[in-house]
Order: sequence, then C-alpha cells, then structure tokens
Amino acid sequence: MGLAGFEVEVQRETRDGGLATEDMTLSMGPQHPSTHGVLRFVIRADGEVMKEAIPDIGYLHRSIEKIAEKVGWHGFMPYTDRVDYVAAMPCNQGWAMAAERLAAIEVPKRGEYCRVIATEFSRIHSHLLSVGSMAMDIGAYTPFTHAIREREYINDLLEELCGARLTFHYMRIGGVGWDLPPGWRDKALAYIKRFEPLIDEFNDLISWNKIYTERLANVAVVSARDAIDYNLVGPNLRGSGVRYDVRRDEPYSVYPDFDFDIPVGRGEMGTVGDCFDRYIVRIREMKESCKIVRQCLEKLPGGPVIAKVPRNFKPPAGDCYVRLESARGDMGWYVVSDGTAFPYRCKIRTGSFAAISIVPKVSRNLMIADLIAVIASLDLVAPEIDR
Amino acid sequence: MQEFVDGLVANPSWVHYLGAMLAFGGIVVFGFVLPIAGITTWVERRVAGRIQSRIGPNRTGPAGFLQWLADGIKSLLKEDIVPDAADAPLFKLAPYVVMTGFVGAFVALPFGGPLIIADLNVGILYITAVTSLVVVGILMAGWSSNNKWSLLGGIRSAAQIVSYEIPAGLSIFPIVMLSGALSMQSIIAEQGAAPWRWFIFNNPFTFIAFFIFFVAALAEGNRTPFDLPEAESELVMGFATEYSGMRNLLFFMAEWGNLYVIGAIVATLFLGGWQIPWALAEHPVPRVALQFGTFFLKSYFWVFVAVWLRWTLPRIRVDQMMIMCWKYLVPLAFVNLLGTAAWMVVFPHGAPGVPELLCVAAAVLLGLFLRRVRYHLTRAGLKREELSYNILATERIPGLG
Amino acid sequence: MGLGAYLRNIKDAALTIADGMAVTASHLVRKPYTVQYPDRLPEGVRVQDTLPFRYRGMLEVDLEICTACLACERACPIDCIVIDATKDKAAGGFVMTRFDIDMAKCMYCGLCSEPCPTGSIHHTPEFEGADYSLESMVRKFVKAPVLAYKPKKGGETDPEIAPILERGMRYIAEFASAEGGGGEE
Amino acid sequence: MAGADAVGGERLMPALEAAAIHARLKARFGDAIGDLAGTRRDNTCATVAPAKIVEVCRFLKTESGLEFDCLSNLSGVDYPKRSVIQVVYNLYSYPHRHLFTLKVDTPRDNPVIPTLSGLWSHADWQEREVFDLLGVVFEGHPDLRRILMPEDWPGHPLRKDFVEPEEYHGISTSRESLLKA
Repeated sequence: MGLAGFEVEVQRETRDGGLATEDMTLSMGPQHPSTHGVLRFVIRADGEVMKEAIPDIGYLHRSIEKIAEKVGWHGFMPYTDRVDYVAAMPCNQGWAMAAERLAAIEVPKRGEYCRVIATEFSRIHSHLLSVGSMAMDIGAYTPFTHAIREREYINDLLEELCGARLTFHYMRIGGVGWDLPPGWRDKALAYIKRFEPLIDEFNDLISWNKIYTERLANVAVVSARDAIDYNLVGPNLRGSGVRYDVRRDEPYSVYPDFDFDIPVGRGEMGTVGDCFDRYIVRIREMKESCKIVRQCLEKLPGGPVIAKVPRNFKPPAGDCYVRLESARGDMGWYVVSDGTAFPYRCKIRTGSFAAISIVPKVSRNLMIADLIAVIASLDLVAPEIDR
Repeated sequence: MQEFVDGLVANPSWVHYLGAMLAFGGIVVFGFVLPIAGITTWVERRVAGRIQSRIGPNRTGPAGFLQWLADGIKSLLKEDIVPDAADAPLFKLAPYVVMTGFVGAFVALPFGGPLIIADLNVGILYITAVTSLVVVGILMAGWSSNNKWSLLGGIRSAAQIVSYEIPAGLSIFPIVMLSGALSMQSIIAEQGAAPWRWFIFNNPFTFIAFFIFFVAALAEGNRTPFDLPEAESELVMGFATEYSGMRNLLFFMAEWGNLYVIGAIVATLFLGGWQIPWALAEHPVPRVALQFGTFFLKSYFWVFVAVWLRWTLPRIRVDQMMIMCWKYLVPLAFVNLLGTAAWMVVFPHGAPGVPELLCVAAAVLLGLFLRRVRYHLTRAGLKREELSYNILATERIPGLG
Repeated sequence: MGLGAYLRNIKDAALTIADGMAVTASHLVRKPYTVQYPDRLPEGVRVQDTLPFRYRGMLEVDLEICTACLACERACPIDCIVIDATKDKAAGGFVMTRFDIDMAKCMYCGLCSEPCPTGSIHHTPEFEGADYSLESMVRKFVKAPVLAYKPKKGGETDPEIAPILERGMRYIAEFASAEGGGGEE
Repeated sequence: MAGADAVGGERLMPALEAAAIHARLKARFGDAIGDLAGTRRDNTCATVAPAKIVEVCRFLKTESGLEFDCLSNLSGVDYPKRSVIQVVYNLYSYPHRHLFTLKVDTPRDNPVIPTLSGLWSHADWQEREVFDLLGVVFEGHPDLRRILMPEDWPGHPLRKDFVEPEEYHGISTSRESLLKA
C-alpha cells in the first residue's frame, strides 16, 4: 500500500526561540483498537492537535458487486448479509426489494410484516453495538458490556427466527424464508417490555455523564447543508437537524401502517450536528424501533410469508434504484438486469461510505482523542465502506 | 535491627547489617507489598466483572483469588522484547524506577500502632516525593520505546502527574495544619476513633479537601477518568505499548499498588487511620491485629471506590484534564487552605457541633444515594431471584435461554 | 465563563457522576448473565441441545434418503458441494461414489437444504467445527458406493428408513410453512 | 440553499413529476437531453451528452423549483456489447422530495467525463470509486486516484472483460479447491 498519495509535506517551523518543531505523521490503523474494522487514517498532528486526517480505505474490499455478477439472483442473497454484517437484515431487504421491483413481484402482507420486524430488530441490534462501542472508545467499558448483553437477547431471538446470529440470510426474493416460530411473538414482546427501561438506565449511566458530554459536545459539528452536500444519511443526517427518514418520506414496504416519529438532533449539549447529537439520535431511534416492532407484532396478519418465485429466477431486463432505511441510513441499491439468470450490475451506495468522506473536513484542529469520538459518532463500519 | 544482628553474628561488620537490612526488605516487599498489589488486581477484576454482569476470574484458587499469582508467573515466562530502535538502557530501567516509586511509599505507611517500618517525622512529605518518581519512570518508558504512541502517552503522563501534584499537596496542608506535624503516626494520633473525631468531618473545608485530594490522587495513579497515559482505545497501550513480559507486569503492578497507596494515605489523613475505639491495653496482640484490620478495611474501601469509579466513568481529554486541574481543583484547594486557617483561628479548639453536623450531613447524602440505587433496581424491573447480595456468586440469571 | 457557569459545571459533574455510580452500584447486586462455557455448564446440559430447531450449524447428509438429484450442488453459490452419481442399469438407479462438502468454504447460508426433496441434506445444531488442517475440513459422506434412494409412492414402509425420512420431511415442512403460511394464528 | 430549511421536515415545496422535470430540462438544453425513459418513479431517466453534464447538473441544483441538492448515487455500468460505459447519476431533492436520474454514455476505450465534485462534495469520492473500478477518467477532479484497490493494481475489476492477475506482489490470488475430482 505504501504512502503513495499520502505524501504529507512535513512542515518544520522554527519558533522565536530558535526551537525547531516538526509535525508528527501517525498511521492510525488498520490494526487499531478503535477504528471499527480495518480502517486506516494517516494523521498529521502537531503534538495532540491534528492538522489533517486522511482516511485510507480498501482493506476489506471483497468486491461484492463483482460477485453479484457471478452468482445468480438467489445465490447473491447470502452475500448481501456481508455487505453490512452489523445490520444484515436491511441489506437482505434491499436486494429482495430490487429483484421484486424488477420482476414486479407482490410480497404477501405477512411477509412484509416479518421483514419489518426483522429489520427493526436488526436496527436495534446494530445501534446497540454502535452506541456501546462509542462509549468504549471514549473510555467507559461498562456501557459496552451492558449494550452487548442486551444485544445477545436479540441475537437469540433472531437465531430462533432464522437460524443464524449475524449473517441471517432470512429474506428471500418474494418474501421471507421462514414464518415466526410458535411462541416467538410473546418472547419478542416480553423482550421489548424488558428492554425499554434499560435504555433509560443506559442513558443515566453514560449519556448524561458530564465527562461524556464534555467529550462529545461541539466536536466535529456538521451543518445541515454540509450533511446534505456530503450525502450523509440516517442518524448522521438527522443529527444535523434534517428531519428526514426514508421509511416516512419515501415510504416502502408496510411502514405507512405504523406511526413512529423521527428523532432529530437539537443541540442539547452543544450545537446542532455535533457528535453528541448523532449519538443521542441513535439512542432515541432504538426506542422508536421498539414502538414499531410492538405495533408490528400486534397487527400481524395471517396468510403466506413468501410469493411464488421460480427457483431459476430471471427478471425482465431493466434497471431500478431502491432506497431503504438501513441502520446506517438510506442505503441505495442500483441494480441492472439483462433478463438472464445472473444480475448484470449491482451498485450499493451505503451510509458509511458517505460518512467517512466527511472525516477530513471535520477533523481539522481536533485532538487525536476526538478523532476516535468522530469515527464512533459517524458509526463507520469497514465492510460497508469497502464492500 | 541492630541488636538482632549483634545477637546473630559475633562481631558484625557493615556487610552483615547491609545483608540483614536487604533480607528484611526483601521479605517485606515480596511477602507483603507485592501480594497487596496482586490482591488489588483480584479485587478490581472481580468488582469489574460484577458491575459488567459477568463473573471475573474464578478458576485459579478459591474464587479466583490466586489469579494474580498466575498472571505473575505467566508474565515471568513470557518473552520480553526490547525493540531494536528503542534506547535499550533507558527502556530496561523505566519499570524499575516506577517500582521504586511505588514500593518506596510503603516505608512511611502506618499499618498499626507499632506496625510502621520507619515513622519518619517528614512522613507525608516523603510519600508525596516518592510517589512522584512514577512520572519519571513513565516518561522514560514513553520516550525510550521510540514509538509515537508511547511518546504521546509519556508526555501526557508527565503533564498530568506533575500538574496534579499541586492540588494534592494543597489539600494535604489543611490536615498538616490541624495536626501540627508531618509524621503519619502523629496525624493519626490527632484524630480519634469515632467518625466525628476524624479530620474529614473536622470542618467543611477539610470535607471538600478530602474529595479534591481523592480526585488528584486518582490522577496521579493514572486511574480513570484520568487514565490518559495508558489509554487503550486511543493510544493503543500508551507508554506501555512496546513492553511485554515481566516489564509490562511491573508497570501494571505499580499502577495497582499505587491504588492501594492512595487508599492508605486517604485513610491515614482523613479517616483516622488505625484508631480503634477500645483501649485493649493489656493484651497487645489482638489490639495491633484489630488496628491493622481497621486500617486495612478503611484503605480497601477507598480502593473499592476507585475501582467502582473506573468502571463507571469515561476518560477525560488532555486539555479538559489540564483545565480541570488548574481552573477547578487548584482554586478550590487554595480556598480550603485559607478556610481551614481561618477556621483554626476562629475555633482554636475545634467548633463544638460542626463535626457531628457534618457527620449527619454525610449520612443523609449516603441515604439519598442508596435511594437512587433502589430506584434503578426497581426501574429495571428485576425480580427477587435475579438479585444476589453475595458478590462472589457465579450462578447465572435464571430464566435466560 | 461566569461564576454561575463555573458552579453549574461542578454541580452537573457531581450529580451525573453520582447517578452513573448509582447505576453501577445497582449492578453490584445483580447476578451475572454469562454462561461458563465450555467447562462449567449445569449438569448434563449440552449447549448444542439448547439451540433452536432452525439453527444452521454444520451440514449433515442422510445418504439413506438422498435421491442424488444434485439440487443442492446447483443451489450452492460457492460450489462447495461435489457429488459423483452415475446411472447404473444393473443396480436400477443412480449409484453415488462421492458426496463431499468443503466445510471450510461453506457459509452456512442454507440454500442447499431448501431445494432438497427429502430433506436429506440439513443443518444440525453442531457448531464446534474446529479442526487441525484444511483438508480434514472436507466432509466425505460416501464411504462405499451407495444406491440412491427412490421415494416410494405409498409412503415409506422400510422400518429403519422411515424415521429418517419422517425427520427429513419435518425439516422441509419448516420451509413449507414459509409457502403454506402456517403462522400460529 | 433550501436543503437546510427542510429541517422542519414537512415538505416545503411541491414535488414535481419526472415528466415535468424532463420538460424543463428539454426546454433549457434542447437536444443535449435524450428522451424520457423508464417505467417506474425510481428509474425514470434521461440521457445527457457528456459535454453538457456539468451545466445540466448546475441547472438542476440551483434552479428554484428543482433544487436537487443531493447526489444520491453515482454508479458506472459497463456495456461491452454497445462498447460504452454508462455513468448513472441518481439525484434527489430534500426540499421537494423528488428524484431524477441522468445517464451519460462514454466510449469504452477512452471514457472521459467532466467531474461534478464542484457541485456536490460527495461526487469526489464516488467518482474516484468509478475511476478505480471501471476506469472512467473524470476531468477536473481534484484528486483522481484509486480509492479501493492498491495503487499499482493492473486493470479495472468491474469491467466485464477483466481477468484477475495470477498473483500480486508474489501473493497468489487463487487457491486450488480442496474438492479435487
């Protein structure tokens, strides 16, 4: 990889006392405790204060888009879990929706409800990991274990639903692979009832902690205009005050049947759009997801969970651009089909790829410890960036 | 020590005395000081496990008590690498400088009436001086390992420990003024056994001075929220990045040892040290044992509080750490110093009802805190069988799949 | 920063730290959640048995009811299943000489067990698949050439194949509920 | 720009249908814009001549009533049969909540398109990815380098005729299967 493209010109200043100072070039990553996954930042710092942080991505590039052209439509579904293995269900849903839109397949109501339950659980699952590891990056280890403990419950529920704990491969083109197992509904409702007060306990433990808010307030402020310009999406966009959610503003699946509101950053601890806002939007979104899952489980209709889709699936030629609200914001699937059994082209535009492109802009004159907070607050996840 | 050696050897020369002293020192260090550091690790890992809904070490020895011995032996057997780009002599010397800083403090710690190695008349001054050797060792380690992360860690620790010496020192002065002497035993002698006779409740200023001293001592011991020099999530391992094997263990043994030293100093200065209410003059052995026990309990309670703080609070940033020291702790420490001086002028023999009042106030604060703890328990909706008051329990929450 | 803000900072810090410590104190009296796997499990409990029915662990093939239709080999996106079956008039059907699954490459996606007509290839709750070499990760199911199973019209009568077939059908029924919509309402 | 005022979240301005957007484009740029294609809302698109793409996008971004302030997606598709690489721009407007797609065809052997990183900052990285994986050169791009593949990686992987090199710096890129016949 070398330093090609990262030649950082080293400034050597001699201050008045004739003392020569020199910038320090640090390579943070790809093996670093708090770059989530294999990310690398070349930092030019004057002591602790960073002058520039240049991200260097590509370490986890498996070229999933090339694999899509090699395996058939059904065969690519397990690979979509690997696009963002922290929140795998929305990726399944994206691929399934793209194929259904191309072949104009109508998914039965119960299948759509199962999808919404699975996606919302996967969103809580991913937010718990993001919020927990953000607290650990700032230095508090206990909230991480509490978040992971709650996440284990969701792992068990989803394991019972579809048989896997991380790469679920639960959804199929035309619906979902399995129906809810008997007794699962009450377990899920019991979990939600138990989980909601624990979010408040998590907040009391860490979110309102003075040291925590001091570390996050007014750090890496992103204005609404910059957020839209850099195509920040999801909690990163809502943290900057733009009240936009694909589930409500570009409704898809059965989301219009539920009412939930969209938490937005209000600059409680500093200015709108700082690290704390992005963090607190994620926490409040977990509560909204609980509301959606509860409504979903109560209004669950009967009927089949998957439509009739031929095993050798050949959608008509054409292209489509599907957008859905994944845990890291609005994920865009641009899929082209040429009528054969193999997808012609599949481009996945993810939230983290946009979020990491803003890091050089916001990280000027921050401290190295703040860069860790910025990475965590933007919820960067390496597989999504490199695909 | 002199008569003991004379009894042993016919005409002892200075070599015999040196040998006896080293032997005695070795016994005390390896028999008492290092196990204390080890036991503190065990306390920390068990309490941390419990706070994080897990168990902590419970395989080696009863309830995992010999975990520290296992870690020690493992580190001894591990290969300790000296990076070739590192400045080898300094690199190898750093851990021992830190260890001398930690072990040196035990000389003046009063474990009981007669149980003190050397009752120096400059007791607390000596301890403050010796514990600041740690910063020399850490800076040496950070700079000599020729690694950018360690350099950052070393510089941070230099800034932190040096600047937190000031509030720590300033909050010791009121106690020294009250007791009129620097020696640890006489500071304890000035305080009585009953809580309202302790210096902490003597007047409101020493009450605040206690908290400032505790926070500053945490910063000196590199404990969260001030564990910047060895910040795992930012600087990989801070100053100890290049260390491995026994050298690495020496650093962390010194850190946990310092935690006990903080507890001991706090117990001595503010909480009446080994004072016990009963005289028991006629049978000395149980009296000294009881004194040793109360001193041990008091200092281990504050070790527990430091561990509890570590697993609750996040880490502070470097500039915030400096702001907190120079803008918050140092001014308050000056206010306490002047306040105590004024207090002593106004009430030469201590204000009549104030210690008792402060004691009651502290009890009320504790009551409010426990009410808040019960509120968290009820809000989390925990059933009776999900609770267990035995902290070493390893049995799992029932009903989980 | 006025005196008001100064004092408010101190008050905020003190109160929020105290509240955080109250939460961790409440955890001191709660029982742990962790399972002491693998050596201190409660008596007679095997973790594999506690896993749900649909858990997708290591693959297993019941050769007695395998009809050698190669549906699983085609469905696998990674091509980690290889079956050699030749038509043999004398034996009256297909004879399988090789049925290998490369468990090192398998991603446990379950696409092979869906099209299987008799449910012979299925996931087991077994997950401890660690091994010493990559070669030994290749599971060879066919020891000696075996005749492929031919499903009988009137249902299976042979006593020692019937339970296997019944288990296979129950495994497929789990998917059938996806089509059949057998939700519990 | 209006994007920020959508903070309140309620739609501030009416959403235009794709046909209306296309009509305004046709009125303004004439034959540089191809005719409207696509069956559903999400893939209604118009082809644009490569030379005019920057003016078209500036018009779409700044024109009141259109205000596409977000380049939602930029993807490259390789069509060897038509020997063309097509770059697809999915544009979205937060104040209006309407979306439109532009397609630009460039010759496959020497694909060159003017860059849009002046208009939308996110175009910078997306164009670098299309350059890296498909080899489309974006003129005027501030920092056109490979973003995902190593600097000295031969060829562009997402092209249909890409053949993976045997090894890269001594590391073989394939592993013979354990399931030998």
